[in-house]
Amino acid sequence: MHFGYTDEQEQFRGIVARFLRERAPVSAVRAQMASERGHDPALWRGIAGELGLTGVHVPEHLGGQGFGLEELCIAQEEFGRALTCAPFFASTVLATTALLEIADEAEQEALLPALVAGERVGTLAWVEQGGDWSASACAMLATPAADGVRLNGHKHYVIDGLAADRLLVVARTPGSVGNAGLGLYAVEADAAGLVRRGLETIDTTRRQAALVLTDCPARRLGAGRDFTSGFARLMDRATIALAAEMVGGAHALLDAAVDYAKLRMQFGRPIGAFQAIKHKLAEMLLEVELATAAVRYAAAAADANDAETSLLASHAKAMASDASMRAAVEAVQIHGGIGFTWDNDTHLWFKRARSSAVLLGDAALHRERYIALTEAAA
Amino acid sequence: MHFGYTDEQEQFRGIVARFLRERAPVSAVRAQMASERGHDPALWRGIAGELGLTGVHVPEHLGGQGFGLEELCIAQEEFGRALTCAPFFASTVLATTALLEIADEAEQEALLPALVAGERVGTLAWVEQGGDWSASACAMLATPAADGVRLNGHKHYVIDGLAADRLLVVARTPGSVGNAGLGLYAVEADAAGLVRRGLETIDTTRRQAALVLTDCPARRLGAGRDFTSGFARLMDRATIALAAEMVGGAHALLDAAVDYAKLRMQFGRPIGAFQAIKHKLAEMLLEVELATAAVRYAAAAADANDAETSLLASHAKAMASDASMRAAVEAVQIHGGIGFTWDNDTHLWFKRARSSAVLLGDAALHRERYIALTEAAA
Amino acid sequence: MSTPSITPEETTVRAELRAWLAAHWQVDRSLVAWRHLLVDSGWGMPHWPREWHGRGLPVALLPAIDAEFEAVGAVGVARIGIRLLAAATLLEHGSDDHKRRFLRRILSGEDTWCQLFSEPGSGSDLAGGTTRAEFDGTRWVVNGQKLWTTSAHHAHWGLLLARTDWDAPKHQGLSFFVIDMHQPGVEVRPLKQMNGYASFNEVFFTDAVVPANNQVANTGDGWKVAMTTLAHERRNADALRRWGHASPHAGRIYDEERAEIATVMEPYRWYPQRAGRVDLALPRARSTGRMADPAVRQELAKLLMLSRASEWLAQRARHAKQSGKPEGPEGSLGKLVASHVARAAAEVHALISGADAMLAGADSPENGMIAEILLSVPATSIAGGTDEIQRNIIGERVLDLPREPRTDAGPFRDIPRNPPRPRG
Amino acid sequence: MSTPSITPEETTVRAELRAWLAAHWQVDRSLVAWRHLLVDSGWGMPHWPREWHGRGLPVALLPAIDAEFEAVGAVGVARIGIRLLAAATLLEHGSDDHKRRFLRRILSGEDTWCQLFSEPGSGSDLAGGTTRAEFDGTRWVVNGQKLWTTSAHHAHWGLLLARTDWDAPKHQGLSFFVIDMHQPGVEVRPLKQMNGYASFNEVFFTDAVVPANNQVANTGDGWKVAMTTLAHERRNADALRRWGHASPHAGRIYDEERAEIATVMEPYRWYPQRAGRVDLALPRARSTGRMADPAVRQELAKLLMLSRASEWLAQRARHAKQSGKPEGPEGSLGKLVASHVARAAAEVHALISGADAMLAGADSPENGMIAEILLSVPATSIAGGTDEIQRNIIGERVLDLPREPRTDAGPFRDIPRNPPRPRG
Repeated sequence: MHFGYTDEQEQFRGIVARFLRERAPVSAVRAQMASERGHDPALWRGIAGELGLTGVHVPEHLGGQGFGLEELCIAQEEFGRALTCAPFFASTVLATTALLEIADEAEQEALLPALVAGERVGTLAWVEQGGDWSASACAMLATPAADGVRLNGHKHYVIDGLAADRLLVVARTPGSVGNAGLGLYAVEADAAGLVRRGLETIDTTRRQAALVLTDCPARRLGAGRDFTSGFARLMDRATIALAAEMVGGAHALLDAAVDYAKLRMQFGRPIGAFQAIKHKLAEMLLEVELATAAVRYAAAAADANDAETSLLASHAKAMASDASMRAAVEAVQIHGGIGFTWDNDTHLWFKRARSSAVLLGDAALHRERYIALTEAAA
Repeated sequence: MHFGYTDEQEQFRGIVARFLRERAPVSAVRAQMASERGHDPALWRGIAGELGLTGVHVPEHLGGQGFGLEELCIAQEEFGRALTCAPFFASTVLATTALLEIADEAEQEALLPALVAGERVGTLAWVEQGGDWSASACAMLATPAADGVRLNGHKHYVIDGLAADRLLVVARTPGSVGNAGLGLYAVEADAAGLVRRGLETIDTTRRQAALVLTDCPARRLGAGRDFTSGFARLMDRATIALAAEMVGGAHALLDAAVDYAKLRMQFGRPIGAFQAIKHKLAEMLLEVELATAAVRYAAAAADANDAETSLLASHAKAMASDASMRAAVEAVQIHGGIGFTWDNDTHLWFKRARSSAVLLGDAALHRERYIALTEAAA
Repeated sequence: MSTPSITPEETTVRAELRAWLAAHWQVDRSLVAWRHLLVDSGWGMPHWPREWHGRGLPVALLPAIDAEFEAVGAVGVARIGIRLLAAATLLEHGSDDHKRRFLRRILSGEDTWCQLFSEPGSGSDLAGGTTRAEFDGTRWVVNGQKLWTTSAHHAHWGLLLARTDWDAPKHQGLSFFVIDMHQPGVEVRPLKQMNGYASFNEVFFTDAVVPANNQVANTGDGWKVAMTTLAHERRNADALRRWGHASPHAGRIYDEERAEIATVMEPYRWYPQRAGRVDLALPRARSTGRMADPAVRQELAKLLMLSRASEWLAQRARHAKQSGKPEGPEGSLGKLVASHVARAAAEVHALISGADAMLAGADSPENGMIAEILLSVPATSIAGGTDEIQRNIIGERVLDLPREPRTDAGPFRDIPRNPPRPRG
Repeated sequence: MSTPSITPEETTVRAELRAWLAAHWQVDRSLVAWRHLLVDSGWGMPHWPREWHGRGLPVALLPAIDAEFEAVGAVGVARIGIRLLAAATLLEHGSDDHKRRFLRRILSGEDTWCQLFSEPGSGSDLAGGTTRAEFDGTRWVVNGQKLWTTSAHHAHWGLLLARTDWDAPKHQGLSFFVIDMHQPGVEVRPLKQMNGYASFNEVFFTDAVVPANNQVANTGDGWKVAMTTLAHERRNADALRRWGHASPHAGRIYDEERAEIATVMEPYRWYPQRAGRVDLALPRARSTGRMADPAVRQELAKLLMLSRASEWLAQRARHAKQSGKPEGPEGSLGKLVASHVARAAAEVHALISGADAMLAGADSPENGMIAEILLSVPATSIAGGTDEIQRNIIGERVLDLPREPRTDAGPFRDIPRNPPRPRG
């Protein structure tokens, strides 16, 4: 296994980066984060239709491009770098991967094309208030009904939960505990008994919602497959993809800080000529590059179905959380008072970093998981 | 409670500092650390006889000076600063305080004067191999015999265990567990069944020994007092006094690094004119001053029998461990290659810092204890 | 430490004041009218000189005097905001004319002030400002921009540091002015921060005018005067803590004082959050159940220890000062340690809050307080001197380490500097 | 990534070498005699030019050639120690006379070398050396002191950087020499380190002599030549890792090689400990039962993650290089991250060992290994360029940040510098 990019992968990255530079500059980010919907449907159509990113890791027979997590992570790095307001993480990373890893083949054939085409926006609702990221903590009940299943319960921190019109919900059969009885359920956006409420978030470039489901009709997916292992694979891949987005954001913060340090004059010289700033930036670079290496290695491992994938996912997320928060805090610091103003862009990436650092589990959680998996492998 | 020093206390500090500067400069430290005994009896007589430091916190009716832990800590700070090779921590801090806190009054009257006079060197042997610092982990057995008690077991990491001729040993009655059945026992240096072996230590300025006791005659001390609470008070005070010594050492390391940074020229200027060095020293100063404040507050609290004393002891030790290791690591770094040589003095303090950081429990242990005590107080 | 004993002077002064208050203090007076009485009597600023609204009493008597005011619930002169910085600066460097025109209305609360030092191009390098004041023969004409100006939108007067000589070395080309903020050439705009608040302002000067008699000290002495203002800034933070809380009493004068405090304190509303709210960490770790996580316990212990030790450091500094000993390094360390505490607190709050750390407002812990902490904390290590500047100060002034080579000597005109910020 | 296919050239070369080895390789030959054969044949350094003991083959063929040597167990030329630094320097900057005189005996292992660059007064500032070489009309006379000289006590020759012009700027006043270490004016003393080892030496020159024909390149070009030597230092570390292990085979030539390796590797014995021995952390956490402590688990995870990620970073650098892509920032980051790893490893070892971290030697964990880690680790962030210098390099060369103002321009004579170190 190697994890240097091929020329083709670098070309792919270049295409995504150029597209986002042209179509989703920071002015567009600011417009979308203040908008009702939180993202621009035209941009989303471009991401799906022109670039085909919404199907990058989907097999060709399901309408995708047939690439792997490595390519998905390249896209994620660029989305993180550009801080793109789009439901890519919710729909492509979470919902699409969930269908790939958990749903039956027929369900995939039925549900994936609309997501891949960008015609529908999916999301995954598994975590509930309090924020235990494991599926086993799920309390949402799935009760059999005459015409399928009824769901009852709450979901929280649902990424793009208002923008999504294809909801995948994790629920459990009555009386089940732990990993037993868990399943993935499809809920229509207009289903009776579904109440969605937007949550106020510190990162307004990525929306979240709370869901309340009351006797809400739903359809079980992947009844023929093992939910637990599929969900674990999904979470590993989503975690790596999130970490990729985070290191992309960290690179953007670092680049902005370096650029500013070269331009900003104090005491008759650019502040980057002071060791206090220069050495801080050197350490930021090191930390960001280490996290990037961890993310890329994890993505390559996942594509190779390496037995260490779960451990490497925790590795990537823990390092990406620390590196991106460090980059965010220090980028504001290097910008000084200007960096604390609303008009300066640094805070947009700072807020994403702050939020992503805890999304899917914070660094301490993933460090503990890393050691637990190390022990389990011994 | 306040913890700024009075003029009298500052004068006391000045006397101790001047004495050590004159009588125990670093050349003497180097001589003693290479010597058989590990300390200079003439210096010890001076510490005891001329300065009376061996009785600083001992009540006047027991031959001491009747001061408190604050004054003991002033002495400890100066011993740490000078890196004095003397059995002060073993004999005065550990053994003398043990007698004060645990022994009965008659035993104190019998045993303390020789320690206070510096005629005998005491030490406390409580911890056993593996290094659980709590008395409750003690496995040494005390079995009743016709003429007193026989001890059987091992002790480890016994500070100045070879130089001491008054050994205070913690042991338990057969069948007891936890804190029950524990007691303090006096063992003569020439007791039958006592085998002492010097341990090789990274810090050669403070010796340690391992003891093996086989049917070794001993005498129970403090039978009329509660061992558990007395031992807890002893440990709190010893921990604070050790932390005092550590911040003294940290100040010495910081001062040496500052002096060197002013003198050492590279690239046409003193290295202290580079922000990399200047800012590192500023952070070292901050950390050392914070730890010093914590130590002094804890000492004042202990003298006031404040209910928070145990918590504050952990506070002092955790901060002193981190601050002195940081000061040690960075002092070597600032000295560069020279700081890594044997001829440069920095490594002497580095080794003491490294060793003291784990003695009586490392920073992580004391942080956990701090939170546990915070919880218990709630 | 022994408690200082009560001096005969204190007894006399207390008696005199008690009598005066008994004769004059009335709850239903207007706040301004009462304060004019205080100014006339000298009891408002009793340590100020007799010729300038004071009684020339020693500072050591102030606690006793405050106690007498408190005893009857009497309101004092206006003391919060930038006004006492202005008063201190004018007392030290102003002409008699300045003192006559400005001091009384500062104390009465009728005038509010702001400080116009920082600029977009000169933050850490405060002496590198490029706002220019040019003398046209009768008055000074000011052009440029200032930043981080608290309460500029309320202020009647501003303390202005402006460049009057571009050929002098940078510290010597500055002059100091009192500028009327209510004039067409002065535009004040709120400056929104990353935490959503707009506690500061940008101030733009376009041919704004300062009459010649509003210049403080001589041309070229501006930096020296500004240093006086800055030296009082820390005391001002103390004043905010001490006098920034409204009295709970009923009555006209209290109502008016409450309104004044509410206005002045508005920009400082999020300051406790930027300091990290260490006080919330332990209760939240308990109430969320996160206290059971050993990783949380370690980080929480580090935070609590750091925070308490920093208080003790400050106490030691105060104790040394009170004992008349030379202040140790503790004073200079306070600002830097506050940054460490704030950053650590934000990390601990995020660790405790977990997924909830993503949320804000009413959906989030402590009704948005945690989110506010997470988004306000970067201010601590920047505002009032960055951590980097503090480490320089500690290194050079406390540890006496050699200075870096200067790259900003010589005529200001020739020093490389930032281009002007476009006016958006 | 596709595996490169075998080229026809490789097949030819392999066949040729295989035949040559079959004809010449004998286990009972003397090491030196065998190496002279290698030198004569060009198979010892096949990528060197034909005129200098090589065969002018591409570097890409070296793995195949090494494989042929390994297949028959044949010993190669002398490759460890400072000698290949000397060879690379002389190949690039030496005269034909130098190459004639020195290269063969470097490869045969008959001569050993040392590097005389660092001085007590110039560590980070290597170009600030004050060891002087003065030309007396026929030869250079050297006075001064060098430090951190590995294997100086064995060396026949030294690569010497010395100041020959005190009025030139500091980088332009240095010249480069090959000095005979076995002469009365050269005194070598072991330099004991804080970890108890004496792996380096101090070298004192008192009117030591260098014949004119031992000067390398022109007077004043010494810094340029030294840069070539330093550029090969990293490769040298790789050579030590690769060739520093003795063959297990029996036979005269192997015995002689084992003796050579033992001598050369002696100073490097504690290097794994100074790097922190991350490999021991997990097994020790398990065997001590400390794995149950959540605080240990957190710190252990940080360490293992940091260490593995740093390996991946190095792999990425190698991969980029192999793919002919411009090397990214990874290369320059390697040294700095190694320091972080080493420091973190030492802290984790102390955390795991608890009270046992106080002990050393046979009384202590892993028979003294942990103590050695704790006392050797400071070397990592100093030797070969301090962390501070690395951050400067990363900041300036990778991030392209502006340089600091220089305080060491102009004639070397006038630059403030350290006083000479008294000879103890």
